[in-house]
Amino acid sequence: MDQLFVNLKHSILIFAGNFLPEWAVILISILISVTAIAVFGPVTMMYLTLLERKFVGRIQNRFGPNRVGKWGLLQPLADGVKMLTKEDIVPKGADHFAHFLAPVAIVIPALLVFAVVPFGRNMVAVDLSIGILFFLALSSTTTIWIFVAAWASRNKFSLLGGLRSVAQMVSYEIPMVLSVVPVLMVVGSFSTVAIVEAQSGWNWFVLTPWGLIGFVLFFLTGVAEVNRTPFDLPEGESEIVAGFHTEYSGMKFALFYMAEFMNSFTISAIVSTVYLGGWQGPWLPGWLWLLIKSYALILVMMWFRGTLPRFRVDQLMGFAWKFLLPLALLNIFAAGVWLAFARPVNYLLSAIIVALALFILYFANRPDMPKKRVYRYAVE
Amino acid sequence: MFGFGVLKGMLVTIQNFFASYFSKDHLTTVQYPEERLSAKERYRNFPFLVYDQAPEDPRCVACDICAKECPPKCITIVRDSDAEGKPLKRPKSFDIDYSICMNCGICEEVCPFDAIFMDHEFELAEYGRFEDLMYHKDRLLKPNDHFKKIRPTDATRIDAKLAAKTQKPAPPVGN
Amino acid sequence: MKSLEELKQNLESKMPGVTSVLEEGCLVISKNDWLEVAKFLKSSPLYSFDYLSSVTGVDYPDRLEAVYHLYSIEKKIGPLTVKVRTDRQKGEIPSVTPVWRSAEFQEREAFDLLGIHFTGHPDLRRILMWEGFAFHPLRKDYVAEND
Amino acid sequence: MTEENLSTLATQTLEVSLGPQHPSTHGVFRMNATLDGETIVKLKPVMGYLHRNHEKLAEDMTYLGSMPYTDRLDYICSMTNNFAYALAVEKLAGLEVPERAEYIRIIMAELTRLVNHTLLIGFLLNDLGAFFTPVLYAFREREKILDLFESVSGSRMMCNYFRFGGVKIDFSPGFLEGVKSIIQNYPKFLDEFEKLLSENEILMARCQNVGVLSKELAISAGISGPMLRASGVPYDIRKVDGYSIYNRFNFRVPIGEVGDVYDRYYVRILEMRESIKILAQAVKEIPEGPFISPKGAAGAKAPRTFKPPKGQVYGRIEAPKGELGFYLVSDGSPKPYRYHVRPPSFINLTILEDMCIGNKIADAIVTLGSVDIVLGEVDR
Repeated sequence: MDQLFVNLKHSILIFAGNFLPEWAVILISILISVTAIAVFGPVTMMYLTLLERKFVGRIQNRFGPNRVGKWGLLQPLADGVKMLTKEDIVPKGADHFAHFLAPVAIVIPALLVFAVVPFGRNMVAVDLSIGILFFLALSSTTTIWIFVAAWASRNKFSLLGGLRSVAQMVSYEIPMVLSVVPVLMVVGSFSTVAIVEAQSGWNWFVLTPWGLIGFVLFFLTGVAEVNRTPFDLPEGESEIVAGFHTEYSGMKFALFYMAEFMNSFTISAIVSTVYLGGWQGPWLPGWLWLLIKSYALILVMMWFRGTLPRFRVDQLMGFAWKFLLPLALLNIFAAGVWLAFARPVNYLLSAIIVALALFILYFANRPDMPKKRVYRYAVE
Repeated sequence: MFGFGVLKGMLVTIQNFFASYFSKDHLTTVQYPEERLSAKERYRNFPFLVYDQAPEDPRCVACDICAKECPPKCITIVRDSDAEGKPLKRPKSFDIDYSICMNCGICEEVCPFDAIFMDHEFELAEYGRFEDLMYHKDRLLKPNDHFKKIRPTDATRIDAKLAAKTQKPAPPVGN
Repeated sequence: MKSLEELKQNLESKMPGVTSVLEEGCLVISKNDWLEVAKFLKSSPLYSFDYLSSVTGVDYPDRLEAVYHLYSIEKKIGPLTVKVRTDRQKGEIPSVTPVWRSAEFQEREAFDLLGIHFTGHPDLRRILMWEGFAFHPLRKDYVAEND
Repeated sequence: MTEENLSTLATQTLEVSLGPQHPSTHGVFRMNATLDGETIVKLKPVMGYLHRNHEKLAEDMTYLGSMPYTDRLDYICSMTNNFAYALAVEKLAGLEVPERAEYIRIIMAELTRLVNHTLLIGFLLNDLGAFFTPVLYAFREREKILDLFESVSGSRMMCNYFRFGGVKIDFSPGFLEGVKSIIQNYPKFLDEFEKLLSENEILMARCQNVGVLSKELAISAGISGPMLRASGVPYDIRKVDGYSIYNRFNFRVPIGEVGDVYDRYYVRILEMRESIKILAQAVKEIPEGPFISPKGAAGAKAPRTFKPPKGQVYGRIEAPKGELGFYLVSDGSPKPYRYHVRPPSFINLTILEDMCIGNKIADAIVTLGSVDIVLGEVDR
């Protein structure tokens, strides 16, 4: 079961091999991987939208969509048709080329990152030796296209949204990179496959003290990278109408929507690869383990969406620079200590360092934390 | 800054998530066309005219009080008159413009002859706003047992009152 | 309310030039010394009417009238109704927005719907109707054009 | 960059109209904001989009004819609008109200206060960015109360239930049990709501010290209701005027200190708990007896014959949004000569600009949410 898809592809290649030349077989193998991702990407996106609407619906004590198809399963198709047939309005003063380019260009990094995700044992599209670097570099390009979209649609609200997204991405990029550094130090290689192999047999990185903090950091900054609640300022619906994609409708809006959901899937897949041991796991096949872990993380993102209000711009920045960044640096130090000492002592030492770091940062940020208040009643 | 308050809040939402599968109070959606909520007895939607035996002689005597008292002025009545032009105690035409009526129930209150009541019918979508929603007398008239079906307590009280009135001889006013 | 008459005496004793008339429970003040009376009512330690609850414009056949309802929060004194009258054509009443900030929107509404010009109001514009509307709809002689 | 050479940068302010079509202006309301980056420099509220000239209509109708129109003033609390209008006309005409009717009115008014405050907090969280979850919890609880209103008055929101001298009709069977179950279950819901919101750090950070309103400015600007009490002024018209039979109930008046958005939010939660106390006492002590005085019943049966004596009256009550007053001038005819409504949310907007200047655009939306305006009442 574990190597199901690998054997499938292998048999196809053998079958194609006996009547096609060598180079054609290689081409077909690449094509199979590419079509697998090109199909898997949008399908996950469609069914993530449905999962989100059903999950948040149930949180709010109501059914999610259940009219189209048995439990609303055909709802994504209906949304797709709606998006295709909706009129695609371009504002008069907009810069037509940039307005058209932004949604198209934002989907490219979202799809490219799938190449690096190790879905199962030797089921990774391209085993890059710089996998994580590739992922981090691509995920920071989305900022450019969000700003291009905001600038091109010549609308004050989207301009505000675009500027917010630039500020947010810049200040969350650094803690994100720094929170992955401990794993790279321990594993010694950027390749995602190597990272997962290093976590074989239950010593997932999340079970180490520095790994826990690194996991929380990487996940939070990942949520900020994807502009989801509580960091969804670029498209703050209640403040700036719909942020950078105010002036988009029809298929262009669907592309933004697709990019957001594919990014949130890849972020959770990479987080589970780096910290939760990728396809490592007892009994079930590898690729199933990765799907379970990343869907669990996506459900946490949706759980955030159903509960938390939004940050304000300055609080968002303050949280990144004054809390996440120093914590990430201290976490690297803790990982270093963990590496330097022998087995039982290093867990203790790095745990102490991490606890100390949290303690210091908590009290350092104490002044601008909101205080609880006591209310009194009027005396007649 | 992320303290326990946020986690407590998330605990509440996840509890609601699981509660929605078990307790009825946590999943209050009614699937409208398939399941329907039963209308409460005093629910009032648009008015309708009541007739006892035949639609030709409704209880309404065209006294025009409800038309005068209606705040948005959406009732227009024309009194009927027999062959040689003597006015009769019967409306020739009784129009209520459902697109203006705000179902406030004042016509039901002020009607001295218990002729007009508020209905429970709410699926009244039409294509034309002006001609289709202007209800004429024929569409307004409904039998008394429809009134008994939707509002039993008021119906019994009014029927008793009317029955008592018919026992003692009706005042000799021309009819 | 202690009593209106006593307030009237207090008023006349403090400000000799003021002529005020008591009319079915309201204090009628002439419009040119209404601003001083307002300042007195707010600042006097005896009454300290610091809460202007409502300003209403009323259109009578022979005059336009602005009715003020004043309360005192510290002394929990009940409504003092003050009426200020002006003629219907060129209705001018000194605005009390500098004394009580709550009059700002309500005076703008009285101007918008009844056409009472409040001199000294920081920003006297129409508040409910659109700028180009040339009539004052709440006047008795206003006939709505059936557009 | 010290202050001086900052000024060499020629910055331009952005004129944004948070216009009538905006997701969180609680109706058709517009704020012309001049922004310097994200902070607000100038903010001019523009209203009148929903102006129906309710006061001109009332001059052409009998006194009872305007009662259904008062439902449409503040369309969330129709019962308290009726209450204020009925009180004013009873004062004008000198009508007596029987005991049972007084208790019915108190129960309806306090139930409406619960509906209004719950809904407001839900929509305030919507402005903060929580994706509809608090609003839907609020709607779930509000439905129970609206079902009670429908079973008594015939309509959920447009109740038209009060008459001069009492109420239109007595309780329907099973109404008191419904109120008792509300009294029993509502505190549990409020605890759940507080657990979700009150200690939520993001909400505290977003709401504390935002839109601060000083005590003196609140009094001079004629602010009334929870906004006034949140600024520390112990002024509740139910206690000050003691209208109807509020003196028989013991309940406390919560006050805040700072007068910011968080105080307004928390004062409303405490007020709801006090309303439940009043409901409990009212349901226990409600006597049997007539629900309308004979004179009032005759007036309701034939509104044309109801002619209050010549004169004028100003009646006010503590509506959930603040002091709702009616100024009526009667010339002895069945139609009022002048009918003026003193709307709390219209006057509470006077100092919206003072509270928003210097804050961010997100705070302006939250401050507007905490002022609790309903456009039906603002524009009349």
